Parts: sequence; C-alpha cells; structure tokens
Amino acid sequence: MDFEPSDDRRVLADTLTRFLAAEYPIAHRNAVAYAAPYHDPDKWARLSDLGLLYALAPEAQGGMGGAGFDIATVFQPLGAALCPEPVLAALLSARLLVAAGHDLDPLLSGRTRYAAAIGEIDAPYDPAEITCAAQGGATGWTLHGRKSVVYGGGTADRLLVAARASEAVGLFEVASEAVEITAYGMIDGGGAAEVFLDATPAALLLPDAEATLHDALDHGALALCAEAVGAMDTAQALLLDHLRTRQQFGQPIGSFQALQHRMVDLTIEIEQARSITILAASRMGAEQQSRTVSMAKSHIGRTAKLVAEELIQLHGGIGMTWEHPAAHYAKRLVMIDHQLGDTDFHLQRVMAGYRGA
Amino acid sequence: MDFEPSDDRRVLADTLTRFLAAEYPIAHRNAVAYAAPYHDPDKWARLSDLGLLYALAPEAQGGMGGAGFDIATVFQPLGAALCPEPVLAALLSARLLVAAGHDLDPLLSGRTRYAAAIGEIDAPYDPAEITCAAQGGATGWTLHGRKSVVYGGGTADRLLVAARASEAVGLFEVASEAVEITAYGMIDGGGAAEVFLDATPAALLLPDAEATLHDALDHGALALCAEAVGAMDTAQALLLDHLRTRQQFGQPIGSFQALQHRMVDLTIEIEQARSITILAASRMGAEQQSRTVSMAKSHIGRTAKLVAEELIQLHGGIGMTWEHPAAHYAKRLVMIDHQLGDTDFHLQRVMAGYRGA
Amino acid sequence: MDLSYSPEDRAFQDEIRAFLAEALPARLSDKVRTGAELTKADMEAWHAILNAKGWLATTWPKEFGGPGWTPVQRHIFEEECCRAFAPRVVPFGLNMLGPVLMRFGTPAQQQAYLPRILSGADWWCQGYSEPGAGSDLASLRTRAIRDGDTYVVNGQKTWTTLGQHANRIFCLVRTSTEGKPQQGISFLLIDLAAPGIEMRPIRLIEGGHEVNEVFFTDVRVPITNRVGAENEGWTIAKFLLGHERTNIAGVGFAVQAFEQLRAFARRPRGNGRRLIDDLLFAARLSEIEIELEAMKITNLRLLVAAQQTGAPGPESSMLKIKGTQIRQALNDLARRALGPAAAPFPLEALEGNAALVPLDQAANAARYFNSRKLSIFGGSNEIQRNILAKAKLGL
Amino acid sequence: MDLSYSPEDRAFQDEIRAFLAEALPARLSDKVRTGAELTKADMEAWHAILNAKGWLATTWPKEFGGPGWTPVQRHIFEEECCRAFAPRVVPFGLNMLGPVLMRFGTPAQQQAYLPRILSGADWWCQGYSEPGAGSDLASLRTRAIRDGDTYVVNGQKTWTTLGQHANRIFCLVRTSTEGKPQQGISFLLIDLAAPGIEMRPIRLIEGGHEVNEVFFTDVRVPITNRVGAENEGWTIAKFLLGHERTNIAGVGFAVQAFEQLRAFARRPRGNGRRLIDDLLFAARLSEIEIELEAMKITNLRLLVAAQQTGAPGPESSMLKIKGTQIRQALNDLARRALGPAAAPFPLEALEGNAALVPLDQAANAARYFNSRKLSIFGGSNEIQRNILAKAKLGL
Repeated sequence: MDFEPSDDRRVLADTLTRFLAAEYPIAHRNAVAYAAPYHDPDKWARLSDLGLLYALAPEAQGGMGGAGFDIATVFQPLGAALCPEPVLAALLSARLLVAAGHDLDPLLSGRTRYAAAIGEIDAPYDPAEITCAAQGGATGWTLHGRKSVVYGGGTADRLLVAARASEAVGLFEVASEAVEITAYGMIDGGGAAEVFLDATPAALLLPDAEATLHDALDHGALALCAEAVGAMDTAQALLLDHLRTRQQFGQPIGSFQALQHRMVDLTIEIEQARSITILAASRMGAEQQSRTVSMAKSHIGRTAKLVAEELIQLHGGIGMTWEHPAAHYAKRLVMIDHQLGDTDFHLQRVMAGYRGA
Repeated sequence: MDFEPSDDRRVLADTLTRFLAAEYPIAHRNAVAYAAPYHDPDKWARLSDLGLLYALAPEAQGGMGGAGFDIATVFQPLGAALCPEPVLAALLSARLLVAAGHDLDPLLSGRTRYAAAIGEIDAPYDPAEITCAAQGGATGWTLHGRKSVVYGGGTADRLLVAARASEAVGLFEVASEAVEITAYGMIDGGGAAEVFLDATPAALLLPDAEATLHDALDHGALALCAEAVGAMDTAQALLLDHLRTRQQFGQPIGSFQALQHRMVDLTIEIEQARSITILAASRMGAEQQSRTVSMAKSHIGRTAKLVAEELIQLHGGIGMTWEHPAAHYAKRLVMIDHQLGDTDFHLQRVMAGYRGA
Repeated sequence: MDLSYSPEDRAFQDEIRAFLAEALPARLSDKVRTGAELTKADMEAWHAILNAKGWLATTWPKEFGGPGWTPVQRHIFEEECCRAFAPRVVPFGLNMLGPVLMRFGTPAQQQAYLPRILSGADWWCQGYSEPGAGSDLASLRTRAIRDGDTYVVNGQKTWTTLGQHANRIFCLVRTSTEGKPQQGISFLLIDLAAPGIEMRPIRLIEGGHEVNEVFFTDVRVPITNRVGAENEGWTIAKFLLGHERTNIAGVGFAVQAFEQLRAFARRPRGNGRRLIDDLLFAARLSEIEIELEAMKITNLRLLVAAQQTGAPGPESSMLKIKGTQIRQALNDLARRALGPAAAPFPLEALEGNAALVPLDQAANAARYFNSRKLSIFGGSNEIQRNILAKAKLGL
Repeated sequence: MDLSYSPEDRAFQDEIRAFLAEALPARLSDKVRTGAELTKADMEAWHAILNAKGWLATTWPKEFGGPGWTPVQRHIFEEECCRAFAPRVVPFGLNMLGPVLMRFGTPAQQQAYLPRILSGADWWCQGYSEPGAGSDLASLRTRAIRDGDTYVVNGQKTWTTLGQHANRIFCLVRTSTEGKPQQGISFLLIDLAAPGIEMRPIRLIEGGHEVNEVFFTDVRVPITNRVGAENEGWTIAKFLLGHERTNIAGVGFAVQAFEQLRAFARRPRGNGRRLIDDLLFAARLSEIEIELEAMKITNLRLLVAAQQTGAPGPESSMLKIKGTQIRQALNDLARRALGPAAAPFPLEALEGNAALVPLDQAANAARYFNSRKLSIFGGSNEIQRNILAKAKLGL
C-alpha cells in the first residue's frame, strides 16, 4: 500500500505546476478565461508541447498514461491554478477515439482540437436520453438536432457527436466548419458552445456507443473531481492566509473559535474529498468504476460548494469582489457541480447500486 | 393578527403547567415512565379531573375545545414536563369517536380509557397500507391480525381498531379483555403494546374510515409537534443554564464562541419549529390541514433531533447519564420522530403537493 | 391566536393590490422578474410613482410626509410589492438617513433634507465600512479634523451601494482618537460634488457593479453638516443598526424566488418530463418551502411583538440569519435546477433561437453568486450570532 | 499510488481470517452481532484466546510479548475482527497502560505488570476525568499527598469505563498546586482492593452500566507505584492522548454497522416491499456510504504516513471527528429505519412471537443513544477541533 505518486507522475505534476504558476497568474487567467476565445491559444500550444495530453491516453494507443492516477495528476494542478484551457474536451475526446480505434496523435500532439458533443438541453447528463438523430442514406450519415453546453466547442476543429440512429446511440465525427456553432464564455471562465446540427454530414465511428459514452463521462467526472481537489487546496491556502492576517477587534480573525471550528470542519471535508477521488482514480477500468466515480463526484459536488461558500463568507466583503482570487475559485468550485452530473445525479447512480440482490 | 393565546387557553396552560411542575418532578416522572404501567394511574385520574381531556374535543360533541390551538395548549406543557401519560391515545380516540358520532363523555371524563390501534409492523404510518382484516358474519364482525406499538394500549379499556373489510378500511371497537395484549415500556418512557387480533368480536363504528383515520393522525401529529416544542423549550433552558454555570479552562463554557454560535443556531431552529407548529395549529380543519401538519412534523423531526443531540453534546458526559434530566429530554425529542410519521415520511407528503397542476 | 389579517388589513391589502395593478409599469416589473439590471432612471421613476401616492417613505410618520402605517401594514405593502415584482425602494435616504434626521437632526437639517429625499432631488449613499473596518466598524479610520467652521475629511470608505447614482453620502468619521474606539466617531453629511472626492466602482463576483469605494482627500465639510454631537456618532450608528431593519427577513423576496422556481420546475421539458418529478429535487424544494412557511410566521410574530413594544429586539438578528439562509438556499437550488445550462456567462447570455432556458431563469447562477453577499453585508451572520449570544441568550 | 495490499499483507489477511473462522466462538460473535451485553467472562475468554495465539497485545513490540505488527497489519487485524463480529479488546491495560509502562515505567514496573496484563491477571481501568475536569483535564483536583513512602489519595474520578470488572486503576492525581495546573500532576497505579476506594455505577442514557465513579478516601499508595517523575504526569497524559489512538477512526465498526443496516433494508417486508426502495432512505444511506468509503482511504493515508514518520500527528483528530460522525450517522439511520418499532425499551425487548424486528436490530435505539458518547468521551470533538486549529492549521 502506497499513497505516493510514481516518479513519472511526480515529474509531470511538478512540471505542470511550475508552468501554470509562471504562465497563469490570476490576472492573466482572468483576462483569458472571461473573454473570447475563453482560453489562451498560445499557451494551449505550449501546454501541448509539454506532452500534457499524452498523459490522457494509454500507451497502446500512442499515449503515455491514461490510468485514473494519470488523469488526476494532470487535472489537480489545472484546478489549483484555475486553468481555463479545454483539457476536459481533449480527455473526453481521447476516450471516445480510443474506443473507436481512431488515430490519436493529432489530438494528443495538440495539432487538432476535438470536443465531445454529448449533452443536450433535455439530456444534460445521461446519454440514454439523447434525442439528436442520425440518419443513414446513400451518401452517408447526416445529423439533426442540437447539442448544448459543449465544453471547448467554440474552439474545436472536430466534433465527436453522440446521436441516435434507430435504437442505439452512435458516435459520429463532424468537422466544425460543417455545423453552426454559437460559442460563449461561462460564468466561471472557459468556453462552451451550442452546436446546431441540420442535416450535417457525419462519419460514423461507433454504431453502438452508449457504453463508450458512459466510460468517457466517467473519466471526465474523475478529472473534474481532481480539478476540484486542486482548487480546494488553493482555496484552503487563501483562506488560512486570510484568517492569519486579517485583523478585526484587535486580533487576527483566525483566533476566533467559531471560525477555527468551521475551518477545521472544512479541512476534514477536503481531506475526505481527496480520499474519495483517490479511490475513484484507483478503480478506473475496474468493476466498480462507475459507482465509485459517482461517489466521488457526488461528494465533490457537495464539498466544493461548501468550500466555495465558506471561502467567500470567511473572507467577508473582499471575497465577493472580482479583484480577489477567492471569488474566481469559488465560482469554479460551485460550477464544477454543473458539469457531467451534479451531486444528486451521481447520488442516484450510487443508490442504483442497492437495487440488485 | 394576534399571537397571544385566548384567556381560556392561557388559564388551561397555566393550570396544567403548575400541576405538572408539582406532580411530575423529573425523579417521579422517571420512576413512573420507565416501569409498568409506564404512567401514573393516580395522577392520570387527577389530570382528568382538571378537565384536560375536554379540551381535546369540540363543544358540539361535549368537549370544550378541539381546535388546533386547544391541542397545542394541552400538549406543549406535557412536553415541557416530559409527562408520560397516554394523552395522545385519548386525543386520537376522541377524533375517531367524534367522526363515529359516538358518546365522548366516558373518554373525556377519564372514566374509560381508549387507545387507537391503527399502525402495523408493515404499515407503521399510512392507513392505506393496513392489512388487518375484518370479517362480517351472522353474529357480527371479527378482526384478524396484529396491531403494533399501540400507544397506551397496555392500559386501555377499549380499543379503536382500523381493519380492512373488502375494499375499505373500517373502524371497529373492541373491548381490551377480548384481545391478547403484550404491553411494554418505551425507551423514552411511557407505554405501548402489541395487540393480537384472533377472530376478535368487534363493533363496527365506521365502514369507510380512511379519511377519518387521516384526520385523527393529523391531529396526533400536531399534538406531537406541540409536545416537542414544549420539550425543546425545557431543553434550551437546561442547556443555557449549563453553559452559564459549567466552568472549564477558568471560564463558563458559554463564553466560548464556537458554543455560542451553535446555541444561537439552535435557538433559531426552535423558534422556526414553534412557528410552523403555530401555522399547523391554525390550519386544522382548513383546506391545507394535512400538508401543513406534515410540514410541521417534518420540521420537528429534524429540529427535535438536532436539539437532542446538541443537548447531550454541549452537556458533555453528564448529559449521557440517566441521572441528568437532559438525557430524558433528549430521548423523548428523538423518539417523537418515530411516532405517527417521521421527518422523511412527512416530507414526502409535502412533496406530494407538487404533483398537481 | 389569530393568524389572519383583520378586515381593515384585508381592505388595506386590496387597496395596495389595486394600486400596483394600475401604477406599476410592466417594463419595470419585467426587469425585476428576469433579474435585469435597473437603471438609475428606472429606480427614480418608481420612487416618483410611489411618492405621488404618498407611499414612498413607508416608515416615516405622517408629520414628515410618511403614510403613518403600522408595522403590519408595512409588511403587507412589502409583501404585495414583491408579489407584483415591483422594484425595491432604494433604502439609504428613505429608511436609513430619514429616521436618523428625525431623531438626531436639527430642525434646519430636517427641513433641508427630508423633502429632498421624498422628491428625489437627493440620492443618498452610505459611508460606513472601510477596508480595515468591516465587522469591527468601530475601528474606522477616516479622519475629520476641525478647521474653523469646517471639517477636513481624509480617508476611504467602501461597499458603498449604488454610490454611482448618488449626489450625497452620510458618513461615520473619526473626530477623536481619545478613549475607546467607539467614543471618537461623528456622523457627517457630505456633498459628493465637493472637491477631493473620488468614487471608484467595485466589480462583484458575478460581474455586476453595485458597490463602490469612495476616497476622501482634504474634503471640506461645514460643521453644520454634522448630525448629533461631535464624537457621539456611534449612538447614531447603533440606532440605525438596531432600529431600521424593515423587511430584514426578506420574506417577500424569498416567496418570489420560491414561486418562480416551483413554476419552472413544473414546466414540462422537451421530453415531457418535469424537474419537480425528480424526487431528490422535490425533497430539497420541500425542505426550503417548510423553512419559508415557518419564517413567514416567525417574521410576523416578531413584527407583532415590535408593534406592541415599539422597537424590535435582538431577535431581528434571527430574522437576518434565517432569512438570508433561506434566500441563499433558494438561489442555490434555482442554479442547480438548470444543470449545465446555468454556466453561460450572463453578460453574454444566449437569447432567441440559441436560448437555453427561460429568460427569467437565465441569470440564476449570477443571482446565486451575488446573493452570497446577503450573509456578509449589513452585519455578517457571524456578527449577528455574537449579538444574539450576548443580548438574547445572556452568554 | 497503490491502494491494494501487498502479497504479504494479503497472506497475513488470510491467516487472520482462518484463525477467526476457527477460534472465535459463535456464542461471542452472536452477542456482538445482536448488541447483547458481554459479560466479564466473555471478554476474558476472548482475551485468553488471542493471548494463546500471541495476538492480544497488537501494539506491543516483540520483546514485551507483542506480535511486532506494522500499523497496516494491525489495521487488517482490526478490520477482520470487526467483520467477524469479534468482541472488542478491552484497551485500558493493553493499549493505554502497556505503552506507558514501556516508555516511562521502571524495569521493575514493567516486569511486575506487563505479563499480568497479557495473562488477564490484572484488569486495569482508567482514572482520568473528574466531575470538574472533563475537557479541561488539567484542572483535576484528586490530591495525592506524600506521607513517607506512600501517597495518601483523596478525591473522585468519573467515567471509569468497565471499572466494575477491574482490580487496578491508573490515575492522574495532583501532587502539587504550584505553577501551572499541568505541572503538579503525577501518574499513579492503584490497587482497587486498597481500603478507602468505593466504585459506584453510573447508569447511562440508554440504561446500560459501562462507566463508573470512583471515590478515594485516604487511600494509601506506595510511591513505587508512581510511573515517571513526580509532578510530570502530564507528559504521560499527553503521550497517551497523542500516541495510542489505534483504530480511532472506528472504520471497522462503521463497516459492520453499514453492512447490517443495508442487509436489513434489503429484506422484503410482509407486504413485499423493501426499505431500500424508499428513495429518501436510499439517499441518506448512500450519503453515509460515500463518507465511509472516503474515510477508509483517509484512515489508510494517515496510517501509512504514521508508519513512515513513526507517530501519528494531529491529523488523528480528524479521524476522531469524522469517524464518530459516520458511526453516529449510521446509528441514527438504523434507528430511524425501524419506525415505531424502535421504541420498545431494550431491557424489556420483545422476543419470540411478539418480536417486532430482527434480533440484531432490536437494540438500534439504545445503540443510537449510547453512541452519542463517541463524540464526547476520549476528548470531545470540540477539543479535537481546538487541537486541529492550533496544531495543524496554525490558527
């Protein structure tokens, strides 16, 4: 039993942490995260050159990782620095392309940007509810419908689209130029898009993709958990610094017992969130993958919100201001619950495990 | 708009409070509440002589009250003193007898003790799930099955039994001598019983009693809410006294901010519980009766448990001991959630209100 | 015990409803309903409509131009305004400075300022908090030094709500450093046009501009603009804190938010299903509804008690704490109700064909983040707990 | 990162399982499963079985008769014991006094007492808390005054767990009133047969007798029974508090309780329905399961860290807080799962034909009330938060 990262992963985490600290100070992060294209294309290229994306795919498919702990190793530093780059889109796409037996190098090298267009307005989290339609014809497949809040959809070259053909949900690839895309920023930074499919020509990658979609979403959820753990660590550090230095009533506010006890409770919740994320990472590819990831995402949804709310509350007014990093960490921590299944969605997946014998 | 009790009710509350303070000091209360017959028959007679039970029935049926605020006026002092007398059994029975057009005086005078045998092991809260059977024959009705945790069942003269005859659930009356009864005490004091019906001869009071049963249970739930408010008030007073007098680290523990803030939060919850109980009392007999009572009982279930747990925790070890009143208030406050529907049962009744248009 | 309104109160309620149905412009209530930002002109327009009816200064006695309502009537008025999605009245002149002037001001000050508050000639803002004096307000450091007939003011104020629209500010300033920090504070009325004042916007977490910083550099204020005695401003500060907490529970706003959320959750989605049929969502909504129903009664109980004793006690801190918790819980659930569709940044909200959610829900995430201020501004919930522990529980 | 046990650990686990399958009497595990009270003889019997195998003093090094296990091995052992419903080892001699004697005792003390702990000849209990010294242990007032070669002890101890079975007690006593309260404390070993000692039962909330008060009146204790230097007993108290917190998270007990509750909830009732299909119940159970799964990892992380650094840090206070919260939440839900059937008083529990619920659930309400002690005894959760705020967060 060993809770230390391997040497390779430690090097990757250190490299990434140093790069992000140098290249995404909070002022720059905010400048790029809240204005189109909602990330920094230049630094995205440099991140790719670091080999970041290769850590997201298995060696057999040309990557250099792809295990649960590799994903956590990448996303935790991204969260700690609030990095707005569309790495989640790349991860989801990589999992889909692996399943489709597709060449991954264009994605992993950063040359071609992919986004996974899965969710819809009325099917936000569960692929089984997808209604976008795929129609086969003499000249190939066409897609019809709308995909909503596609992460990284505004800057992608290629879209991987889940659409229903007769009974099964299939996976298709389309070129971004072939669809109408409305790109926008998100309240916590970063970009997403609405994708309008109107008899859009598409290439079929997988005829029956539901299991593959679930697997990709599991991996995405794990990534978001790790990202949240990173962001919670920074939030905790900001908060401790504030409690130690902010003076009111002639003493640092961290000397007030009521605040001390809340800070302790917060710390315990963060450690629990870290633990359940470690457990989920360890179960990727194993039998309990989906249920364990759901445990983690449900826990994180609740804990990250608590951390965000206490981060603001204990900072007082200053934590409500755009100028202060706390506000941006709080937004990201809350909005992670809106991505790939919120705390109650995942709780219900955990509960479903009781139904069997 | 007026939140003061009427003069009649104020007199009743004062009389009752004085009687209970004089007759049920905690040592006596514990002596009678935890040993068969789990109440004090002598004082029960004197309570009846005070006219207590008449407050539970409308004037038209020979009572002197019966409104929501009358019930609250009776049960709040009972809760404040942890009185173990089977007044709840009398209230439930009175509501049933009123609906059946039965003579109430034997009950209201205290001469005849009734208990309502409604719940079953697998139908603990909802009359719609009752499986006890009533069979009609040449010589009248017989009842078959088992009723569980019948409050006051061990000391009742007559039992009002809900049982299913073909489609509808009917209300029947049986003499206690005619059934097998296993009486026992409850962990928070007071008595209940298992009632075994084995071709027990019974008199039919109401052929279709489901609405009547719901109404009686609503009134019982309101009574339990008021009882809890009374018990929470005493709990709060015990706790404040402890915080002001218990010294640790050279100061009263009530000077520690973390405990102060918890005590404030507790106080707010108690006031909210009082408010929702007032609202429920005001809606008895009105359109929203059931949903509002369920709001109150759901709130009380959660709040009373919180008060009980903080009552013990902030007392420290002494609050864990049989010797200290806190332990007995805590038990009653928690176990109220096990009577006539717990916090989640009633939450689901509140939720059911959303289903309509 | 009687929880219903008296026949007089019900008639009063009918009168309010009729007035709102006729006088409240749809263009204003639409903005409130959808969470759109109200302009200065919008707020002034609504003030003028209320003032024409004599219902603007609801807390003022008749001799100063108020309607002379009881607390219960004021409550009914506020409830109906919320139900109709009327804009909120800007409280700084009407509910804060007004009562201070009536109680502590000279007749000259009352005559000079009170009518201008009603007419809209003056828009007041508040200069209390400073960067180093938040919860610990008495540690404020903005100095006012006497120079003949004027004070010379230097320092900085912050969290000045809607200061960008104001022409005047009332300030707590330090006029002495002797004795306890509370002892050397005075209450000044300052013209924002005076030389040496700079107001800078503070952008809040969700991107909006509603509060400001105010910088004072050698600003000259006539001593006749001081309210009350020199060094006795803390009395006024406490008066304001303890006295004028109209609608501190925010019940009307909570009811508004609850009704909007329930209506949204009942709307069938594209697949015919409704959010309200998700059991966990319904459970969370029910829990809040129960708290809200209890809060309505708690609020009325304290209101009626205040009506009898003449002044709200420390119990109003309970209303602040629970009231903000309920409103924040509603905003939280409303945000969560949108799922991924909560994410688009409101400044670039999607509209028309690309709209993701109904317009009145589109700003839910921004509303949630903005509402975190409720438990901080106006005396944080932690400070309210300190007050209650001491003043109500005797700890 | 590798969360699985090493092949050696797995072999060790198999060995433990095989041993328990063979050596643990069903009459004992049945009692543990149903929450029945274990007699003194039951506990002694289980100790003897473990001692015969050399697995009784799991925290002791080999030279004193322990198995020399690593923390991970101890964890596996405890996990398997819980899974098998083995009785809990009585910790006062084995896990508390034993390590103290090894670290602070004289060779004579070690030789005199350690073997008797293993053999069961001595049953130790703990004399720490006093009525006036709970969270503030250093304020203890039980006096020990030197009289030649003996101390004369007067005072009162309380919360002495299982003292009714003990023949010896280790006590913190005041030997000086000079200096800070912590400075005048000494650690004494006292024979309960000595004249002047009276032990009285304390009945707990649910009716059970597991703790006691101990009164000392002119009790004479040889000075050779002092462990460590005079007035330096606080060092030992802190050592005990910080050092020996084996299984403080109580994960094994929580797993046991969770499995029992889930099994009960899955059992079809008379009407064919199952509690687990009640969505709100399932949601509450899931939330606890998630916390428990996280706790298992948190516990292991700290265990492995302690294995590397040699000592648990203040983080073990986190295990205490969260561990007790989880166990209490499980006991809470298990009680609620019974509905009205939770009410019958366990001392008169219904059995046979009149039984309301399965025997292993009948004591759920009593278990819930008894488990409220978890967050109070052994350093209340409030004290743990104080420790963490200072030692871990630097506040």
